[in-house]
Amino acid sequence: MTTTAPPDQASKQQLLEWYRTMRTIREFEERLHKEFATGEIPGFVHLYAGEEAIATGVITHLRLDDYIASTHRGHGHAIAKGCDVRAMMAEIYGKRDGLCHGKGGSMHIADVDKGMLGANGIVGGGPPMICGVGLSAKIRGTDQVGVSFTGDGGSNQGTFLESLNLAAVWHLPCVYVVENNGYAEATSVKYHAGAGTDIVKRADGFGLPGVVVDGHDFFAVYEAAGEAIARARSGGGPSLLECRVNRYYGHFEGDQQTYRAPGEVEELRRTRDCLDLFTRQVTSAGLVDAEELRRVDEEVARLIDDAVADAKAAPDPDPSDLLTDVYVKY
Amino acid sequence: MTTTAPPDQASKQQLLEWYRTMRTIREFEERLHKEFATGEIPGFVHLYAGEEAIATGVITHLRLDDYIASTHRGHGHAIAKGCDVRAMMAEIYGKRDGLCHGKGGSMHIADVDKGMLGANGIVGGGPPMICGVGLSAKIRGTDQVGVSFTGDGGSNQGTFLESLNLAAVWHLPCVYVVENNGYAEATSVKYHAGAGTDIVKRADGFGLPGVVVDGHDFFAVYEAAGEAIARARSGGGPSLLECRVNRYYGHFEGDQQTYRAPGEVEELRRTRDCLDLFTRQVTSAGLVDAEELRRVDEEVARLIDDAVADAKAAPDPDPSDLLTDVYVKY
Amino acid sequence: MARTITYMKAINEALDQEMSRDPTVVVFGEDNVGGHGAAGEMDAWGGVLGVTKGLYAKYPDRILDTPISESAFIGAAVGAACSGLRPVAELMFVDFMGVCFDQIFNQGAKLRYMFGGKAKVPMVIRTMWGAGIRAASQHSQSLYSIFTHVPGLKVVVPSTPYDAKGLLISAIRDDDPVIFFENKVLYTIEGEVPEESYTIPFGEANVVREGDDVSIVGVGRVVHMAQEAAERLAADGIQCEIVDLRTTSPLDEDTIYETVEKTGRLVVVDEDNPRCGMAADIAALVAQNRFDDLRAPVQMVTAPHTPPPFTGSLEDLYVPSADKIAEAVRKTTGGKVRARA
Amino acid sequence: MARTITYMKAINEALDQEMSRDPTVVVFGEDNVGGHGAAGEMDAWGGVLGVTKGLYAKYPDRILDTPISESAFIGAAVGAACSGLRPVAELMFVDFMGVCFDQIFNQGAKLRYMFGGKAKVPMVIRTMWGAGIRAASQHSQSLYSIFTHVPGLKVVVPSTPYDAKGLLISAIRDDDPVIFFENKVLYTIEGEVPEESYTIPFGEANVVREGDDVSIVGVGRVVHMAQEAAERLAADGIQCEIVDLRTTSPLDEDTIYETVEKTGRLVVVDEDNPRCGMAADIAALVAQNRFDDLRAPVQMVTAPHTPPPFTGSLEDLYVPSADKIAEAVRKTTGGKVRARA
Ligand SMILES: Cc1ncc(C[n+]2csc(CCOP(=O)(O)OP(=O)(O)O)c2C)c(N)n1
Ligand SMILES: Cc1ncc(C[n+]2csc(CCOP(=O)(O)OP(=O)(O)O)c2C)c(N)n1
Ligand SMILES: [Mg+2]
Ligand SMILES: [Mg+2]
Repeated sequence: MTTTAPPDQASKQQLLEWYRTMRTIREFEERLHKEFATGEIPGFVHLYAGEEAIATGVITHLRLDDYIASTHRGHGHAIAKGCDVRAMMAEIYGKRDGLCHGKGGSMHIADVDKGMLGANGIVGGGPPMICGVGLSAKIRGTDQVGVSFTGDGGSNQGTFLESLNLAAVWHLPCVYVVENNGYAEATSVKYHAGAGTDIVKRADGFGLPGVVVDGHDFFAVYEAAGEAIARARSGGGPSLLECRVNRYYGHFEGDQQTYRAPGEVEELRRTRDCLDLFTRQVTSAGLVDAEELRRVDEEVARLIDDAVADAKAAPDPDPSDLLTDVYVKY
Repeated sequence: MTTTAPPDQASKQQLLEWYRTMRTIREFEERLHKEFATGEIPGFVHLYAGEEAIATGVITHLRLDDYIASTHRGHGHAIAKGCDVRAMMAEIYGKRDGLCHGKGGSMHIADVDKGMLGANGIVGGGPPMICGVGLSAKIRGTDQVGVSFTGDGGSNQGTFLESLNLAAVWHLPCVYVVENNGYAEATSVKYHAGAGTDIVKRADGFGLPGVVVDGHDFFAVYEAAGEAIARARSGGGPSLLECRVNRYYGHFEGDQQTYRAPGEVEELRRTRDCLDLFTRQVTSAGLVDAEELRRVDEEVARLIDDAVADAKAAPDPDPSDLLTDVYVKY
Repeated sequence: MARTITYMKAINEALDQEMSRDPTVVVFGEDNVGGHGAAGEMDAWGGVLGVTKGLYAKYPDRILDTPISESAFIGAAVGAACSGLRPVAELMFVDFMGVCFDQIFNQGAKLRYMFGGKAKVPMVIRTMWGAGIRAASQHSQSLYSIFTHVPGLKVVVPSTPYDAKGLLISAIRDDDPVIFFENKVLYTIEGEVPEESYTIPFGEANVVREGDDVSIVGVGRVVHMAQEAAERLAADGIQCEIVDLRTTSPLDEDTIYETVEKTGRLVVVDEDNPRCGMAADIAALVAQNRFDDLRAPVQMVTAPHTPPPFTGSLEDLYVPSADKIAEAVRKTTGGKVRARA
Repeated sequence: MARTITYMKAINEALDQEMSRDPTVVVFGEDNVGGHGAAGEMDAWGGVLGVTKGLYAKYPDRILDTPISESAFIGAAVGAACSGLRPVAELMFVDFMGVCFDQIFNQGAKLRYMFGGKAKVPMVIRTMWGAGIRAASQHSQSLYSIFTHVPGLKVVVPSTPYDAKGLLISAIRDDDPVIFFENKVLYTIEGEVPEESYTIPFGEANVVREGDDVSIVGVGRVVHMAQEAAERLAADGIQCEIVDLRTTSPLDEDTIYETVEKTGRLVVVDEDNPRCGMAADIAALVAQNRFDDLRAPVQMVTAPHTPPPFTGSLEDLYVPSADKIAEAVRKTTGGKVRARA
């Protein structure tokens, strides 16, 4: 299949940064998959491995003061938005030094100061909040943008559909990204979406422009997201961006995935991997050489090693933390 | 504008029945408008006057064992589905002989035995229930059909949008009628619907066939609804039918309607009245003569007079009724 | 300078004064303006009963109308509150909470805790509650008990024009999510209200009548019924003390305990349904924490375990009344009495 | 013939037996089957934790998977129940009620009353509740207090495999809407369960332990904690009577009053949050209706007024425990005691 070429204006440093972000997400998730198997990680963990090009290609267009609302599968979005990787790991381990002091965990990983309004335990929980972010920018007269991430399954939740309409009615600076990875838990999008796999069609019913891109192709996502976010930032209103992608692991850790064809994932990893594709594109075009990428891989591996080691060593929250931060004042 | 001709196979008796239903609804509503002004009618009352061709043209295709779910503006749907007009009037007056023994009122007028699952105080409350009706027919292997009515404003409620998708996914024998009367309370559909006035566009996003018809033209509604309901009954799945129409009175009784242009309603009554149009069509085609229609008018007027007189004379519910019928058994 | 205005006007004035004081205060809901996209007048409604009327003329950019999409716009209030605004969203009738409760109880109420204190959600949801206008089962509920149950929310239930204005201004300035309950029957009552803006702190009950014999505790409309009952009982020599909680979360437990210590007898009045409701909440706290001060069984006067009925004759039986309150008070004084500890 | 099976298996068996007995029983929810439209196996999940596993092979047409559209499919249960089916819909986690509560509390619960008795809504909503698996704030709540508050709903909270099967069969045969709460921590506990189908009536509490000194009342997981506490206290000579309510609506007030008449001391244990919760509900009823039998202040042991925290060390502090229950029991016996009336 045809892929999108790197933009001419992209500097080598920029290319390496994108690669580093995708690699960091991949390494973070691959490592969590291993660690989860040891039973040391509490709760539900949903891995983003395979979908890195979306979070990276979209969020690279955002500023620190822009906001995103994520899903239960939120590690990738958080890393791309600049959340501290060590604090994220400590949070997933439920430790005091965690990004949320151990009170949120993987499903609520967040850092509002970084513009990350949180992973969400409720499918469809994020899109309405992004309408609020857009409203805030509009009322305060800033050019901030809000980006919501929703899965193919989440696109059946009324909260998501209502948000598309409200964003259109209020002409908000928002982008609704649909990460269509083909499954909602153990159910295929071919079953759960009335119009088949074309989630993008729903945008038209609410007057939003919508496009579909290959979510494995970083530069395709980068280009389409760039247009949508620029449009929103310049007062052009909301739009929908559907990214077709695949997840490498189960719905959550522990999912045996018997609903997938034997070898389905292996095949995808071999033929549709966003990091491989990115590597081929930038090296064959002579923009970066493999050696430089390998150095990034090593740095990222060390970072994740340290993050895991620190997380395991970190102390639990203090018992008194149970009762704090329910209210600002009560 | 072009109008649809009466179907060839329609007998005179049939034409008179349709006329009688529309006239009964009109008379019922016009009379309620007068009586409400006297202060004798409790609660919120939303009148259907002007929209009669929709309820009549759609529901005439239904059997006693088919189901409808209505809206806050439900008198017309109830009358068309065969609810007892006197009991309806008594209900709206809050009397013991009322259709719901005075416990429901205008906003909850219902008769499940007649397949009327109720007006609804919640915008978007009905469509999900109609998915259930369709599921029930499918599981029990009957050819029953469920029809949901929703307003233009209600088409922004997530419950309605989710229902379209669920009906498509389960391939249910359901029809979703959108009564687009241009307003949600005091707000125009031009403002509250992201894609402008084309609610029908939303059907496509969920894989439902959708059509738009002139809701003042009984025969246009009759024809389109006939196709949609026949499709559903024969296993062809769900569809959406948008009817463009106008309401003659305020959102509810008491609404001064200052949001409408001066003379807007008078103009509509003069040029877009469904009863006038129906009369012109059937008389000019020589299918019914004006005299016969006038006789129906008189009979209907008497019926409504009696209904109002009986309702006023009827006793209040017994105080003990306050605590009954919360459960079948508790 | 105080003058006499309605409960509705007091709310409108609070919104007006806070919008003029703070440019980050934004108001939205269904037809809070009215007339958008239509050929007639703008601000045609100013809210379904006119509470927000006139704000559009002064703040055309900061009062917005919404589609009938409560999940989206209540959620928008949460997102806006996290990103620099102080939104005041209107849930027209609290009975509609069922279509948007997730954004209120799982998002707005929990973000701060889940994020380890790293979020602030200064939003207000104004909503209409209560029976009395024959609006039937889906437009007449109380439901504040459900919101009071939810950690992370603050719940305000004013009973007078004075309280409505002061508590709404406090709600808008508060940094936590506040559900502001406006009683539809009280909209038209009048009372003394200062023109200038003022705040009433949360968690401070108002002792609206002092008395030594029996304590009556409640919120909202029933406070007025309690006063009527107290007048009558006074004629029979029974002196009631009436505590208007003003906010159910936070709850002013101290004032409740003080009045029970004083009278030894408690009647809790609540327009909400009885199971897991406010009446039970107060009665239970006293049974646990001031048991030895109680000289008679606690009495609860609430709506029955049924939906609100439509017709007037039944609806009037549904809500508490001065008669029912007086009867409950007499029960506590007639009941077995033991000497004070 | 009884044998030992898990709470999860007991629920699966109840569904299986009712589906085979009654062709109008239909089961649906998200991934109750799993595998639809995919290239791999069908019945790949049988529910997120496998509760409905195996039903698809036996009843392929009567167990359906749904899109993630709770309002639509819970509402579909209401409509189906009004038109000839006995639907058993699954709300995966009760924490998700916020996106579909309207169909439950305004539609399903109220239709019969609003329609003057002319509707019957025989639906069951199965849902998972409770803390204990580090699922954090939006997957660990109890919330049965909110459903108990709603007139028109019946609320079932089984604590054992035996009760789970018998109560679920009763729920499916019941003609009113029933919310069936399945505790996620109890899924794996085992107990004696008859193979043949049987029913357990609603509104009949189970006295799981007899004792003269203190009454402990609760539902669900805390019943097991109460038993552990009672064992320890017995060693110290304090005999506890434990009442498992089984259903919170209808509520077996008689059994609660009988045990309080017998012991004069009450500890109410509740995993739900404290404000307007079940613990308060029971404590208040006793304070009003058995005040003179009480020999000490009622004690309530509940979760705190906070969302459930994620990490294990905090979550373990969040829920009630045998220790907290034992401490509360000691408070009631240590408390000021007056001679029985
Ligand atoms: C309101 C709600 N319903 C159901 C769930 C359970 N659930 C969590 S993730 C998920 C599937 C989501 O699928 P999709 O949106 O495609 O995201 P993906 O997991 O594929 O990234 C479901 C059903 C939930 N968390 N919230
Ligand atoms: C969930 C919910 N939100 C808001 C309302 C208040 N309300 C009642 S009718 C109505 C407007 C409905 O407009 P539309 O759907 O176009 O129906 P119409 O009145 O025009 O027939 C609104 C906002 C409600 N009853 N329920
Ligand atoms: Mg997916
Ligand atoms: Mg309309």
